[in-house]
Amino acid sequence: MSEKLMVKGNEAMAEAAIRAGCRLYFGYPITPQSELTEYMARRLPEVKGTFLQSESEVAAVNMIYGAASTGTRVMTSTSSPGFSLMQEGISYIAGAQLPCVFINVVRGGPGLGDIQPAQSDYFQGTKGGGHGDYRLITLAPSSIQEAVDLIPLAFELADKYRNPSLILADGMLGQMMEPVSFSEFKDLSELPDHSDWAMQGNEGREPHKITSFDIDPNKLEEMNMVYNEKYKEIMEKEVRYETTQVEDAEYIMVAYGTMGRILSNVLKMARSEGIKVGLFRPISLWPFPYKALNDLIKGKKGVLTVEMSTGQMVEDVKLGVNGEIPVNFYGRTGGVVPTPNEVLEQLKQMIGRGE
Amino acid sequence: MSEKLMVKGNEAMAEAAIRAGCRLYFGYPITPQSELTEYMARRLPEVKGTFLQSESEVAAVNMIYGAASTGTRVMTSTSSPGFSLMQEGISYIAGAQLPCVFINVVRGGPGLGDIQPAQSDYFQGTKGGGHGDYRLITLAPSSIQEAVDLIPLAFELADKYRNPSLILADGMLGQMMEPVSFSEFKDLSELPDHSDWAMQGNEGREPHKITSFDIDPNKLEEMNMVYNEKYKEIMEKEVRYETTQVEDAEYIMVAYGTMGRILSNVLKMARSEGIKVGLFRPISLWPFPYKALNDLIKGKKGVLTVEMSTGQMVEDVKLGVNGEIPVNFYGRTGGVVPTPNEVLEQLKQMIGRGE
Amino acid sequence: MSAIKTFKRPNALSSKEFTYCPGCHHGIVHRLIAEIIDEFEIQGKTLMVAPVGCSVFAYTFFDVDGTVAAHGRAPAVATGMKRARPNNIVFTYQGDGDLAAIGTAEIIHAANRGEKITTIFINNAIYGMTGGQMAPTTLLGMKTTTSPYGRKAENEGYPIHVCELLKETGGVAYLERVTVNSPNEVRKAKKALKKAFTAQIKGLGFSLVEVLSTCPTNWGMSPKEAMKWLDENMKKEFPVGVFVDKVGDEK
Amino acid sequence: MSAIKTFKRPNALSSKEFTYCPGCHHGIVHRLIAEIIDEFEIQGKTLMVAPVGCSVFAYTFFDVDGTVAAHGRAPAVATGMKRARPNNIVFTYQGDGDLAAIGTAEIIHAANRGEKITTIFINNAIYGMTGGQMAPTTLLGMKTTTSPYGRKAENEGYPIHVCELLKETGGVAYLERVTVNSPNEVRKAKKALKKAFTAQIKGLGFSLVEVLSTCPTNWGMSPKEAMKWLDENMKKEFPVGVFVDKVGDEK
Amino acid sequence: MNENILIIAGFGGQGVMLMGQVLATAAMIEDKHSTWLPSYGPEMRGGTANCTVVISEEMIGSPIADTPNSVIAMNIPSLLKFEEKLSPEGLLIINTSVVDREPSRKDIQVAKIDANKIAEDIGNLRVANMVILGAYVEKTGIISMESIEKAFERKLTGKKAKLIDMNIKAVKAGMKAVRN
Amino acid sequence: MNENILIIAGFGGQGVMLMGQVLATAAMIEDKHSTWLPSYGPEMRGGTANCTVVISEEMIGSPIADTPNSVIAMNIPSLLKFEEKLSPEGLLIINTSVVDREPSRKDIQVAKIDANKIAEDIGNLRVANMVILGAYVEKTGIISMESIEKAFERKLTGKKAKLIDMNIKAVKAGMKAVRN
Amino acid sequence: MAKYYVEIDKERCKGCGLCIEYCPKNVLSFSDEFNSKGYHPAQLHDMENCIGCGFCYMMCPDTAITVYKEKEKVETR
Amino acid sequence: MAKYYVEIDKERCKGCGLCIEYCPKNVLSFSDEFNSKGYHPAQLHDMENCIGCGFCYMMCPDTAITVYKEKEKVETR
Ligand SMILES: Cc1ncc(C[n+]2csc(CCOP(=O)(O)OP(=O)(O)O)c2C)c(N)n1
Ligand SMILES: Cc1ncc(C[n+]2csc(CCOP(=O)(O)OP(=O)(O)O)c2C)c(N)n1
Ligand code: SF4
Ligand code: SF4
Ligand code: SF4
Ligand code: SF4
Repeated sequence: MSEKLMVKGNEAMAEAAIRAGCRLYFGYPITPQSELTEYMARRLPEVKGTFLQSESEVAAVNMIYGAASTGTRVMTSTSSPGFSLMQEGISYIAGAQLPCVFINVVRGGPGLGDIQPAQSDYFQGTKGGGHGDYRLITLAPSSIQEAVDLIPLAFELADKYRNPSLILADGMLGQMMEPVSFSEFKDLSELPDHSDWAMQGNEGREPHKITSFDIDPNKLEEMNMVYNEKYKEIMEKEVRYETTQVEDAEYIMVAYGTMGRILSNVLKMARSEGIKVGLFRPISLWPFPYKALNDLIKGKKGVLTVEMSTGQMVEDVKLGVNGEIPVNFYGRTGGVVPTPNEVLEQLKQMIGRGE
Repeated sequence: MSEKLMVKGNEAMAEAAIRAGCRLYFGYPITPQSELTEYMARRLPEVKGTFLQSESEVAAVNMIYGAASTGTRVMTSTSSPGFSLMQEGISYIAGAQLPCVFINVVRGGPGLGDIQPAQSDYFQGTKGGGHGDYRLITLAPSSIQEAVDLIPLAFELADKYRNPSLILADGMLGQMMEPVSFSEFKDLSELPDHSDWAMQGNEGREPHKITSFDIDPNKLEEMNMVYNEKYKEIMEKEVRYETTQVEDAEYIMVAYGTMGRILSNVLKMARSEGIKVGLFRPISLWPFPYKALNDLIKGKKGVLTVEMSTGQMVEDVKLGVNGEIPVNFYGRTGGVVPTPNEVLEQLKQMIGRGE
Repeated sequence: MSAIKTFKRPNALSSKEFTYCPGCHHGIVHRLIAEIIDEFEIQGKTLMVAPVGCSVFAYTFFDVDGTVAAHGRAPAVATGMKRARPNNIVFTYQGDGDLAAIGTAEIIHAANRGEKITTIFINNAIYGMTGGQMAPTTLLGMKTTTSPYGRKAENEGYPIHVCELLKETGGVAYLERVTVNSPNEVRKAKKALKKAFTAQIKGLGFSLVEVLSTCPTNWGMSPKEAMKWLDENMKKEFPVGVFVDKVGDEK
Repeated sequence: MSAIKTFKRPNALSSKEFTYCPGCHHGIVHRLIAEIIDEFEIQGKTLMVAPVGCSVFAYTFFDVDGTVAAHGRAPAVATGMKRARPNNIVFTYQGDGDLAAIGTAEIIHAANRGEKITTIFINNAIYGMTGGQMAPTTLLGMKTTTSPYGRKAENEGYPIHVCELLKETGGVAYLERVTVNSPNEVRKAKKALKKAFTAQIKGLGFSLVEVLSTCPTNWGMSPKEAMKWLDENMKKEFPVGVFVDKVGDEK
Repeated sequence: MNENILIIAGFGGQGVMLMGQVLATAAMIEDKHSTWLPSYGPEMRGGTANCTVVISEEMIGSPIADTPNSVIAMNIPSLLKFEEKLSPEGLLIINTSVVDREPSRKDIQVAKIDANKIAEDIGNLRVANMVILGAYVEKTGIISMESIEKAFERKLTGKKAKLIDMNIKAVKAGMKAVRN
Repeated sequence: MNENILIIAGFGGQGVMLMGQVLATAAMIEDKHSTWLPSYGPEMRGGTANCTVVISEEMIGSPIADTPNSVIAMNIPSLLKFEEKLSPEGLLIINTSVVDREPSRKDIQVAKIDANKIAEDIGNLRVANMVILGAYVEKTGIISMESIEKAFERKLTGKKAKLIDMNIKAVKAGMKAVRN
Repeated sequence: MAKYYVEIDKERCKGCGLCIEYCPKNVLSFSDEFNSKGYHPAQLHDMENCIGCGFCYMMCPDTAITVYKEKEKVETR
Repeated sequence: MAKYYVEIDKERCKGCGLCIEYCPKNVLSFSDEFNSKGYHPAQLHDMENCIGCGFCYMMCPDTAITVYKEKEKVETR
């Protein structure tokens, strides 16, 4: 690990990707993630990598498709509207089973919206904003250090399952600075070369075909069953979450990413007032930790889900809680970030209502 | 109502839109919905309407944005990959509160997939495949006649709530023929002119501004709250569904669209074997009939959800059932349509398992 | 201009202060458009489509019905409007990232269809709003935040010439490249804009005026230096002039 | 061609039967590409990107590593491949709907960047796979399922001239429009394709060959009639010839 | 459910789609419920095309079925593909002018008809499909000739109207050919 | 939680962002937890910019806060916007060279400093921000001068390295100016 | 004994007739039999006059044609 | 008593200096005061020599300038 450095989230994520062995980046500028693109433009040539600014996000996602189909470690980053434009391409990438990493530094929506932090792209990331039965391995860091640590994992999971990964961040994580230490540079010779399936030239072997297409529905269903088996395995093995002071808690707060770290303040404030509350923070949004949450809430009095949206993850929380105890929701949206005080207020009200 | 005619689903939907007063269509060909586009190209000039084939689905959705912002009744249609390309534009349209109608004649996915019927775009339609907190009023017809009847409703709801509507069909509904009778032509002078908000020239009034944008997060949140109030009202007033033989049923089958009509065969077969089963068919997928379903399943033994996907609506079914009774799922995907016999088999197995 | 030699803010502009940086040419072009709307007396039926870019707020700067399109899609949005309401005057205002990068397909097809709309294209060789990234029009060797070592043809290709491309499409009625780098050039630019709007009013087809503009902030220069740099560098790469004129001269 | 005057199926083709209609030119062009891959002995390092269109299955017709891109995005996909593996030979194969409609931005920017890829562009003036809708290259007056009364410039604009557009971008190394309407034209077409691949092999930049082709099925003609129609109508609108040649002549 | 489920299959150019549409339309004219579902997509090109027609007294749930009770095979691939799906006692109609093979199943009824020849005698090879339709109608009695004629009037309009008589002739010839 | 929450606000060109980064970096050097969060977006242009710096002994949850316990106002709009947010007993530092107004609240401590003048005396108006940083450090004692110097060494590298001395001078001058 | 021989893959052939159309010696024609796709494939009816120009090969969209010199096949790469 | 008068909206002015740069008579200059955005707005320091050419108006990106003929404002549309 490197010494601690004060780094902007966007730049830290870019550096982490490079240290994870990513030497190829395609992307298009958009606030609040542009510093990531710009860092790559500066840094990649220094490490013999290739940076290319695409003409659009539609082009970017298809460049990713092309690069990933050669088995090369590759990534892109964008923010909400840009990620929407990538949906067709992402569906193709998932269907063609290509490993690659996406970063969505979410901003307020819908439409042009604004450029402030938000969590209103949860459905898009976890349920599939594109067409068809596919999933993205979706990881949500709550600090720059965690982002830097999750990025190599995102690449490894993408390779292991031949499935795209998504880092779901937000404008605050992208724009803020905090101390972070980086892992060492990955030895490029250790990267999987994927020569068993990738398009690298068929000298001395049968040609490799990369596709999400089969005109015969039975064959296409077989392809879907292959994805589905993967997804089942991922749901079993790759669930990640963090709990804080849940053991003696009567109430559980659930939040992810930036909201999750802010709730750690609320937790301290509430506990200092003697309120028995705990925090459940999903790190993998897909696969969502349904079972862990369900085990956790046994015997608790209620759940408060807090999001920077009008309520998206709360549906997964309800699926996890499965009607066993009340699930409440508090959210701000459009780029407004709930402050610890207002969330504490909500928590007290909910307890007051005896939920 | 016209005399019964034998019409292809795609063409029937187009004719229904024209009779509902739609004289403006922008779209891009894609199987299995191209006959809808082609019918519009043929028919609109006959009724002094305007047809334009756009250069892409991205262009199409933005042409819709422009036309709808003038308060003109307008629509487009596409199939899965094309609908994915429209996600950014749809998010803008929802944010700018523009009334218009989308038709997605769903095919097998993900990616290029195939061109056979599927229901694997449920999440994309109902949860928002685009970025931000927005919703589409999503209606799912199970027969050509129902499609023809739902299309005027889709336009009316879009106007009433200033929100885009989506008709979620599939390749079977688009390609098959069955007898259908059309309602009379709507008198164009009865269409709402939307002159109170639309862009029509500010002669003698303050300029109208149409936007999904506000750089100030507090103002953007206010805009979101306006949408949210609408959504609440829609969830209260616009829930639609159909039930068959549910009263004495011990088990409930849930399916929508094409799958719903196929289950009506299964229902007959099962009943003829003395199996007490009923059918719940959501017609509005958003707003989803959570409460109606929850009321319905009280005292039943189990639910079987059947979809032409690996399981998407089943999450809403579970949210509706809220853990009160077991929810089972059976699905085929990639363009494969479950036959009545195989579903009956599944039903029996589930009952056998005593769920 | 009105009979008496007097200069004042045109009515077609709202009272809002522009959000542009000091010396940015966006403001000059806004004023020219507004003057033409006044002179043609079309304020009451003009619809404007702003882009995503520094001019994203432009739909609030003009006192006409206005909207902001998704990044790059203004020509498609304008097409939808014009097809819905052929009697309105519809214009789009776009930057080089918006029009020449992500919006390439939309502008080419709108031009080729001869959509009866007018596009004002601000070419400042950079992405302004997002903080100075490379644009398709960025000059070779020019340093931007995404071409930090200077744009190289080998990696990033060549500056795109929008007028030269569009002149190859069938539907263009008026097409000119201008500058607003001096009072005299401002006058010429206004004449070009007038012809562009005339093309639409006469229903001749698609019209576009490209304005070479400064971005002092992201070029890292003073407004003065920026205009000098434009004179010495941009005009060489992007020669001003008329590319298509089906309007002819008014008497 | 090999010393002995003998003609047989090139090795670079897989054994799969083409899925094209009787008399469709797609098949002729496939064979020419395969012959060149054989002659240049690059089969082992060639990567092919098929489009969405009737040639969607093309990635299975060639015995090289292959994929199918999203509709219109083949140049972006090929860019991703070539940037990842500069030593491979990458070519895309696209129809006119794929390349000149939805894929307009991708082809223009790939050409402008001078991506070292080769694109084979099949211009049959119609959307074949989806059943005969209007293409951007559809001739004026031509009836298609989405221009049932004949294409009108007033509403649908003009046939797009891809080579004429692309010649205005900086990165093109070879650009030619050909036909395969007779044995002699087939020979010329092959020469053009050879030069296009040579441009890539020599690293000179982007290369594209446009082939005017028939779609007997959707034109509603016999293969013979279709070729006559192409001679008499398409060649007038789309003159064959070399637009850019930075390759020069081999000795 | 007493649904009549028919699959018609043949080469692209043999007019199998129109046969099915005429039948479904005729059923509608008799106020029956009917659906017509085509195979679709590029694979139709050259390859074989087929459509499924369901006719019933009640509302029709599934327009597809795993076990049709009638199959019309206009070419060999269609025979190979659909004979096995046919329900026991089901009706298989074969166009012997193109299909020079025997069906393998013994638990079904088979009707053979030299449709191309009959059509040529009538004077137009292209109505071979309607000859076979006639055979099907005769064998099943599912639809009246009158309704078929009405269906033609709806389907063949404008320039095609003059073809109606020839098509009716073909249907009748087909009926006659299998009458015994 | 004993978190120090500081908001620094001023015109775009006044270097408020760098001030915050130097402070947060210095805190990191002292193995404290710290976060720096800027206002961002086009509205910064011309308008006012601000950043929030949180320094704490414990892990920092929220990098934003509704009630900062210190505010540095480099111009009038910033004073108007942030004075009210300040917590009771909070510290307000005003750059009097630009802000010719009195704060309205009485329940806070106020430190005024003629930063531009002091900076000009040192020889460079552009270090006025560091003069004020000095005042803040002096008033709060939150960070040692040594850590500030180390922070400069990290932030001002390459061509900018030669500016380090001048910046240190400015900080010290600021400290002196508010010492009493 | 002819110097050239044209072999036509009946199953690949779709009966488009281009080879027949462009054969300078008119040695090709349609056969009466159907192939399994239902097409009448092309055939060489007049071997004697085939000059091995390869025009049929060049124009065949379905790579159904191979042209040989001499009776016995000459291996080519 | 001058024939022309240039009015500069201090709050709109961003001190870019283009009017000053292009004034053929050099009658414009920066004022020392700040406006609320922190800019030094332009001012007319030599009314006598203003010829009312409108160059400053034409070059002003922020529509901060109005040029009047005569002292009293002339109404224009
Ligand atoms: C889909 C999408 N991608 C990217 C962005 C971010 N973005 C906003 S403006 C812009 C480019 C602005 O540059 P230009 O068009 O040249 O206009 P300027 O700001 O220079 O006037 C970009 C990339 C966006 N808003 N939406
Ligand atoms: C995003 C998307 N839109 C539309 C389609 C449907 N589609 C498939 S091929 C095609 C056009 C084919 O025409 P062309 O590119 O000219 O190739 P051809 O079939 O004529 O060889 C279209 C519109 C698609 N597959 N994906
Ligand atoms: S950033 Fe550039 S283009 Fe944008 S307002 Fe400032 S000067 Fe103008
Ligand atoms: S439809 Fe046209 S382009 Fe497609 S295969 Fe048939 S003839 Fe060729
Ligand atoms: S050209 Fe080929 S496909 Fe056509 S008829 Fe001759 S052999 Fe058959
Ligand atoms: S040109 Fe306008 S903004 Fe610039 S200094 Fe002059 S008055 Fe101010």
